Amino acid sequence: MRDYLNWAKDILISARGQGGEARDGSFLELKNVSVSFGRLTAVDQVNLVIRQGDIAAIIGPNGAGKTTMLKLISGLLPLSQGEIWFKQRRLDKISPHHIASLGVTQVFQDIQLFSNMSILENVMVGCHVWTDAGFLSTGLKLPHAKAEEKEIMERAMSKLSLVGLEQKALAPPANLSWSEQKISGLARALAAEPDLLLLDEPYGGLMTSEIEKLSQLLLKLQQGGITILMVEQRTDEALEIANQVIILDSGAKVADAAPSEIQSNEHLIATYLGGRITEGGKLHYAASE
Amino acid sequence: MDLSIVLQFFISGVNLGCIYAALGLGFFIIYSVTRVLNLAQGEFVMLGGMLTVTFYSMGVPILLSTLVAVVIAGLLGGVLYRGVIHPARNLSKATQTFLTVGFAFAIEGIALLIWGWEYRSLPNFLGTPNIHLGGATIIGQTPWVTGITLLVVTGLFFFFGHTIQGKALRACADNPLGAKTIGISVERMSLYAFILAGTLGGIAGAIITPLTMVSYSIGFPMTIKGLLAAFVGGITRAEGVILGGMVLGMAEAIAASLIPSGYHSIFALIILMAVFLCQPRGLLSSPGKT
Amino acid sequence: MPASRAVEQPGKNMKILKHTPVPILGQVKKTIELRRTKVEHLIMALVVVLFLTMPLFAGPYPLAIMMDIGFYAIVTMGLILLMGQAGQLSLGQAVFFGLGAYSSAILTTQHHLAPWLALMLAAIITGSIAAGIGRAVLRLRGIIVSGVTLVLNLIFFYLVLSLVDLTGGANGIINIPSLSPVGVIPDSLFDYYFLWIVAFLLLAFSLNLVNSRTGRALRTMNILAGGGEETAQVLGVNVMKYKVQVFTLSAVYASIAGSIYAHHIGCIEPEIFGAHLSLLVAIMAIVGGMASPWGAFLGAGLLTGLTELLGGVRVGSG
Amino acid sequence: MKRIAILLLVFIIAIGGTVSCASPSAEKSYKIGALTSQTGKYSGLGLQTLEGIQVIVEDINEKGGINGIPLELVPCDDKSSTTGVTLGAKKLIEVEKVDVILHGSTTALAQSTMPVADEGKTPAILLSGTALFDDQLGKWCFRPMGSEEDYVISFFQYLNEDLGITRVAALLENSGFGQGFEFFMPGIASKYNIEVVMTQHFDPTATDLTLQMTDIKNSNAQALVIWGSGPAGALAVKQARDMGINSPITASFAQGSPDMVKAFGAYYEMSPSLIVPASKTDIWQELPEDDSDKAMCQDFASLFLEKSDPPHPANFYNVLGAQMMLFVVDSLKRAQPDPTNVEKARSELRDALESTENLNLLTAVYTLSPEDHYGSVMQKIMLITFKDGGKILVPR
Repeated sequence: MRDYLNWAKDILISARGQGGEARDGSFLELKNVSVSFGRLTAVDQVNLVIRQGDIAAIIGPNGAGKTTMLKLISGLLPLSQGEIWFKQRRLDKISPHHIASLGVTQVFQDIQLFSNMSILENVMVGCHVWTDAGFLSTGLKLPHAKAEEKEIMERAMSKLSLVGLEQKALAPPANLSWSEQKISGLARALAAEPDLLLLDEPYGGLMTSEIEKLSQLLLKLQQGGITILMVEQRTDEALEIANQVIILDSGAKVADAAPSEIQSNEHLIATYLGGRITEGGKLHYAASE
Repeated sequence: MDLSIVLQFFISGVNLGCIYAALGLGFFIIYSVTRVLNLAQGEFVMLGGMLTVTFYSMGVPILLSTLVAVVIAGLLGGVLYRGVIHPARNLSKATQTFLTVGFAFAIEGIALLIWGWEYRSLPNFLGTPNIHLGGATIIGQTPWVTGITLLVVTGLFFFFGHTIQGKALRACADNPLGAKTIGISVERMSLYAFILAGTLGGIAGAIITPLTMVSYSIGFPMTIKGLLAAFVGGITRAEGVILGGMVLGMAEAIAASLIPSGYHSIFALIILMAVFLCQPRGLLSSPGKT
Repeated sequence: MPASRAVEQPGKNMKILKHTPVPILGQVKKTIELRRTKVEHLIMALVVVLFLTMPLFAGPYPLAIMMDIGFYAIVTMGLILLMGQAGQLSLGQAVFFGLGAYSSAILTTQHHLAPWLALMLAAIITGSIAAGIGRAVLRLRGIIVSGVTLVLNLIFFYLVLSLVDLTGGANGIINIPSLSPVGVIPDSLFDYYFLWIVAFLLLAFSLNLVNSRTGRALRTMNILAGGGEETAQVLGVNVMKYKVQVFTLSAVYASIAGSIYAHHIGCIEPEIFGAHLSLLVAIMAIVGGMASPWGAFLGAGLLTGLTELLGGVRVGSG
Repeated sequence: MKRIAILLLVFIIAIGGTVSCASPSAEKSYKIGALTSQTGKYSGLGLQTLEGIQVIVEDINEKGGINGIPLELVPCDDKSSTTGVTLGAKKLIEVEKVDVILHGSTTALAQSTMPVADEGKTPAILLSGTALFDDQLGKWCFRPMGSEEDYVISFFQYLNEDLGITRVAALLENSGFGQGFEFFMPGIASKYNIEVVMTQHFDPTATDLTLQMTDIKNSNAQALVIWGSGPAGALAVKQARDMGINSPITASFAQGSPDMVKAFGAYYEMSPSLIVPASKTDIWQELPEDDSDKAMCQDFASLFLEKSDPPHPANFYNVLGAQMMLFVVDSLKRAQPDPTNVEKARSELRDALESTENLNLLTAVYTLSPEDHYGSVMQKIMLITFKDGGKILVPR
């Protein structure tokens, strides 16, 4: 049974992999994406390509539409216009859980651990995507469900140990520090075995030592083949590990380049990286269309 | 269709609508301040009616009987809060909601002991005569029901809009945490909400008794009707509840005049169902506050 | 600013994230096991055995109380899965109890099916209806769900009253055959065992469910107790599907209880569709505790048993 | 979880405990189980029935019991629910060891009594409004309570023969009560050459019937038949008069109950005054001197007035309750079973009940047989109307 599971998972993963090796090299592609809430345009005609294996960071002032971008990709918000393609599958027409099953997992800024479950159970929820036991087989404890449950438990513990939280497995989320909560949120997302990880401000609220640890972890994930798209206010940390930096302002893409290029552009540094964000937060109203 | 039927349908619809709105408003006040569904609301209605009948039969003038009954019902609202909800304030809202059911059972039991099972009635207020209008009839008490409901609604809007206590209640409803930080005692406001809801229930009971009769057991059906009005209109806004009551009343009236006899109640309920499915949060409701 | 430390050749090092056994795993498993201790299993086994041997020392009246508790417990157990696990407030369980009872009654009295078959068909019918209702109703959230289910409850009540040809109207249906095979053991004894074995089987089913992939998925959407639908969705949980499924499951529980009830009592009337039954079951779930399916037995036992022990005979004079 | 399991354990032991504690009383008496609705929807009906039963039991005991053996009344609440009926009946049979069960509530609940009585081999007397299931009473159940058919006949006979009416509108309650009436109505109406031009329904909890009334007013009906079991039926009478419907109205005995008369007496007396069926006891003063039942009804009326607490005249359900008890008393007198052997006593009582012959009671004369557990031979239904705050026989 176990063999069967592994075999099925291999097929699943290889199926994903094939999609990833697209001819044009695009892994995630946003084509002319816009979204507006009433008269407010939160994302304005953004084109974007993320390559497989990269760490991409979206930076920009408050209200630039960064978080909205992530929610568009993970399917939590509907597009007003444009297309999103992931491994040659169109994402903007399908529901969030379906997107998750294609290998895209998001970690929210406030993590949102399920407080009615232990940390381990939280991470086990992450394994939901690649398992399939339904009501009948779990309720009757059929061999398939039993094998799966064992696999889930092992996998979840393995993810927890990857992030170094295996000792806290049975603690309720409320007993964990903020950084531990963030890390367990990451472990939960990893349990879904994602190809693309969407992180919303992973460094938010962390102390210096914790930031370094997290950076190491993210790099390790990258080495393991996971593509990361993060949204970050703390530009220094983001630039340090990213291969690709996208600057977003008032919903529009301002720059999209390697960190070294961004760092050599004085205008960008002055406007977005030096903390002198004078126009940040100003809302952009679309002209009546 | 006959003009008299249309006219009668309108009169009945407004009348029923006012009754349901009056029943629903009590839910609105308590729910918006405390997020508890007071499933004992119908018992206040029953008490309002029963007490009015009792005092009236003792020879007290009708309006004075009504007044005393309403005051007692209001005080009982306070008792419900102090005795049941307040001690359980740390439990979940669902649990508190179901505690009100226990209170309702207790009130019903006590009412059975005091008054027995008999139905009682009241004459129309001040003996108002029936009005015949082109084949349709306005039953004497109906103008009172409509009028007093309107008066209560106006009073409520004035209370919420123009008095300190009313504004404080509204603040609690909108943002309990914020209200606390500016020094409003949420507990006190919850108490006021229950007293107000009890009073409203009492008024509703007193004004509908000449139309419907009253017995110890009418509380639960009244609760259900009021709950429906509140849900349909959107329990978070007073205007919503009134509209909900009207929709419910009109739906029943339409059903009674158009649908084959026997399927009236179903038809009215199916209209409600449609409203729910199209407007999940009720016809009128502030977003994000379900 | 330091240069990027990003690796140049992505995706070549899959080994890094490969699943490796964790030494602490065994210990964690043990701790989880400890939470369900042997003593506890023993007590549970004792409870089961006691329930099953009760007919040996108790007369029909206490057994009748136990029957009532059993019916309520099964319905409440479904509601605990729906309300306690998935966080959907339903005030319409009586609809499905009634559907089960009436389907069974109609299938056996008008179409002369065997009670066994009727019970199963009733569960399927009720489940299908519940799935349809769930799809429409569960798009809504929070307390509104309880409002809609309450309206549904009333609709079904009046529907049953009105469809006289099918349901017998207010008089209900009588002469519903018993589940018991004729003459083997007394009907009421058979019903008792049947009901309680079903109850315990459903309990086992529920307990398995709660501690599994499905149970966790349900808890992720419990916005009443620390769940979050968006989070659940980005983790791949098909929230709507699970809501509808658990709604259906709770309906099937109620339907099974309803069917057994109809075959046991032998006659049914529309009052079993009454909203007060839905309310009572919800109270039982809350009193018993919504975290565990065991709460259903506790809630049903406390409410039914105590009212019966305290009230009952000699209310009036005499 | 552990806590729950332990609580459950304690609970089971508690139930087991009550079983061993419950011992049948040793004293020699006939135990009468009165299973009525004391709480819930039908409590009005149940409590009135119980009152009637109590008065007779008290009276018999004061007169020295039946052949020296006193009656012991065991009231039990069925909570107006089918589960309550089943539990209550089992409790009465098993724990209280009663000799007979009198069930006083509504039709659907009476049905739930039947399988329990059969299984417990205990005779049960059912008070229920409908004759729809008379052929399914089984071996142990009796229903000597009359049928809606008799009321339908009395209404239509009166409307046709006395008033010469040919077109009638019916306003029936949406319940088992109304359903039974509707079942018999078409056949009987055509028998009396009456056309039912309109049949409307109302909910037992309805508060506004003006729309139904508008329809009825616009129809060409010459009279209105209202059949309801509770206040909605009385409200219907009030609203019909409010709406200016001035045709004759006949309504059910429930609309003639004292609380309804007290509330709506003024409307009832509006010309033409409301007509309702009643038992002879209700208006025994009005009975002609040559009526053979006059003495019996007068005796019962004064007995009830004396024993009831607070004293009040017997109403329809009081009479039915008392009649159930009198029916049992007659059989007990004939069978004289030994109260110490419950099982034998039950079976002997059952046989005696079944062989009741020409028993003249308050609402009918009864002759039962193994095939007929209903047995009403002649319904003594009187039509009454309201005048000057009192009830009078309908002038015919």
